[in-house]
Amino acid sequence: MSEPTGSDVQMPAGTVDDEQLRAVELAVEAVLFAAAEPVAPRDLKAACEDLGEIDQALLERALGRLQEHYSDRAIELVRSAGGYRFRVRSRFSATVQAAQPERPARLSRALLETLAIIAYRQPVTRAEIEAVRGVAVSTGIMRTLQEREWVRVVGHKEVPGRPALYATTRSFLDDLGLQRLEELPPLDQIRDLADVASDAGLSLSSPDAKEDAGPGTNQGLDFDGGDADPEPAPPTHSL
Amino acid sequence: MSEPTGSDVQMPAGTVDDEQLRAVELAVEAVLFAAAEPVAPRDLKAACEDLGEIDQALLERALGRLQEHYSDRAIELVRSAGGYRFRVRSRFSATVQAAQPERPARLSRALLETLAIIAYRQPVTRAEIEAVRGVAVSTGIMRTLQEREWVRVVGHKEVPGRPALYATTRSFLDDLGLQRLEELPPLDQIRDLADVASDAGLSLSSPDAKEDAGPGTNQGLDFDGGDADPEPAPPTHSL
Amino acid sequence: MDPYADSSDDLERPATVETGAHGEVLYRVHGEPVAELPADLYIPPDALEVFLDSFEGPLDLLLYLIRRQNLDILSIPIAEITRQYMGYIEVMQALRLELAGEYLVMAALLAEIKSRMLLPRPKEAEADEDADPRMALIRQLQEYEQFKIAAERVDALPRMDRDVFAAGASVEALEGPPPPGPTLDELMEALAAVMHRASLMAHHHVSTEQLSVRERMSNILDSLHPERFTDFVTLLLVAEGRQGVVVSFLAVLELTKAGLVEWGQSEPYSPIRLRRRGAPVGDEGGEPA
Repeated sequence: MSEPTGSDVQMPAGTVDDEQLRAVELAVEAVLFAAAEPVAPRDLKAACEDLGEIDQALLERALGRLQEHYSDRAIELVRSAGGYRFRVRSRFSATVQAAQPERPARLSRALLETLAIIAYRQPVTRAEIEAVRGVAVSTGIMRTLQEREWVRVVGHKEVPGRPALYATTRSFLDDLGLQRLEELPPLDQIRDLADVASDAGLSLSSPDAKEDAGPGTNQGLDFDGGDADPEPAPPTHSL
Repeated sequence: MSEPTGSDVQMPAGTVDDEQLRAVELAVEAVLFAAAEPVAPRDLKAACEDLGEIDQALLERALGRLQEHYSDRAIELVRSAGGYRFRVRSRFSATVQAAQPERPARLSRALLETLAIIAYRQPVTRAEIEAVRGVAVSTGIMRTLQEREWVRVVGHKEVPGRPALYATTRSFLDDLGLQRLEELPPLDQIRDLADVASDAGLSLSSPDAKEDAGPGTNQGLDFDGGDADPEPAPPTHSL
Repeated sequence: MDPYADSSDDLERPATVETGAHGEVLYRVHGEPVAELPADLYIPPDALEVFLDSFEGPLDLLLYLIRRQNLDILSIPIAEITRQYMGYIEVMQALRLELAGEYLVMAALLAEIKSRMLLPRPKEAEADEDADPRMALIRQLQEYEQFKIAAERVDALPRMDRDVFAAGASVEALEGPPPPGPTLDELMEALAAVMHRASLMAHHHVSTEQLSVRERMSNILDSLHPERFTDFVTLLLVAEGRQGVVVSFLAVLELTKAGLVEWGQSEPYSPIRLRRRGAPVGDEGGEPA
């Protein structure tokens, strides 16, 4: 019945035997459904050890077949930072919510702002977060973020007191269905300060200064000389 | 394995419109995959409310089709006392295990906290656990606790959505070497443990845990019906 | 969505504000309710109410003041904004609301900027950005707003367990070495950690007595049937002695209080019976498989 044959892919005869492919597909399926978290490709391969030599290509074909098989179902195979997982298609979210209406609590604005600063500025110290927000960051918020495994300490800044440096985790990305930090919505641009001055009619600098607010000034004031843009993942982003 | 039938049953033409059947099948599929425990038929029906009148026969046909669809896959639709659920077929147990080769030597803290709260607060809903912990409890954890047979569903709270009520099991006590729940240390003793730890500058939870150790600070985990966090507490806390 | 509609974890809740029966906020000064707020302060009462729970700090309040007038951050009329900001602070203080120190620091900063702007600037300083005392503040405001917006966007992303749901299946007991069990120590430590986090210990005493009630609650709930009534008396096991009966009785009361059981009596003086509220968990009830 439902089984996709994989016949759409032209394989040189005998390269991969179809039975093996099918076995890998089912093994991967079992592992993905059993896992509570996304599964990394290497763990998927490990699960198929008994099925013979599994190379990347074979694994990908098996994943492709799974994706195909579930293409008209209520769930889908997706990839995020931590690897692959099955998830309920978003058009069924309301149905699922109706069946379990205990809504997760809303996140407070204080927590979200703190999280955003960590996500876009990482690695960052608590003092730096406070400098941006203009208020103290409560211990409870930092703890909740870590408890939730969205944020962790990746090191300590080599300044007096060696404050902890915070960064977001892989589960943070997984929970948002993202593969990489760059997939976060971009930060709004901040207009150049020269711009500020001339707009304010203060003529602190020459009138044409505002033109160079251009391409170079992407997102982000540059705080400690680090990149303010979302892109660079912290080096230690392992799991 | 257990029942569903249905799909092989000949239906008088036009009795059930095929599109509706298909919609019910997918809605049920979504709900079952998202649930942490078996889902009772009436809850499945409730989840399909938007799809028109769903009678028992229609539900069973949808379940039958699901069972059929998964008949050659790595998972199966099974029925137990609590209702329906998807389960990884037992012949894939070894595979599933191979994917998590380093089985953690210790239980995660999130799991232990959840288990401890269930032990002391039972019968308790997931929302209530979350209110105490201050963070979400993942479906994976609830599923794991039930798979290990430390926790089970003893009923449903009669509030909208009928959330499951969790309690600990006999084997939980067995694994701890206890006869009765009341052999667990009383809470005030645990409080002392927390106090001692914080006095000693140790942290039981996170690196900066000691900052708000202060007893007497409000907002506490309230066993008597208050909020444990900034968000509104579930409607009917008891005891 | 109203960005100010959410509550803050950080702001102190002022002791002098209460929520009335209809959800309105009542202000009190020296114990007297304040019916009207001082007139010429540019503070609509609803704005004050917003202030009470929703600003994330002085930057947030300033942004609010600026945005409320459709002003660009880049061209803040510092004197006017300062006046308004001070107005809020004064009212807060008049109402003896506890203000986070940051608000006062900002007030001082604004006052300083204002006074510096009144002074003639030395000509050579004009080339220097720092010459405009507003610059640092504007920069800070822009940066804060940038992250404030980013926070809203991050919150709007579909999130696991809120908007999207993982699809999983259960697994029966796995072969191989048994998984670790919980140890009593681990369990206690975990609980202590939660309690710690929640600062729950305030006035809480749950004795083993109550724990036995909890356990009994689970057991009774499990033994009750949603459709058939069970004779109440059969739940009280005389064999357990007086204490056992008391525990069962308390458990039933707790279950009743929690709305988990319902009572029935076919006629006066007939046996009191009870059943689990709601329909069966499974169709045939009974033990989980």
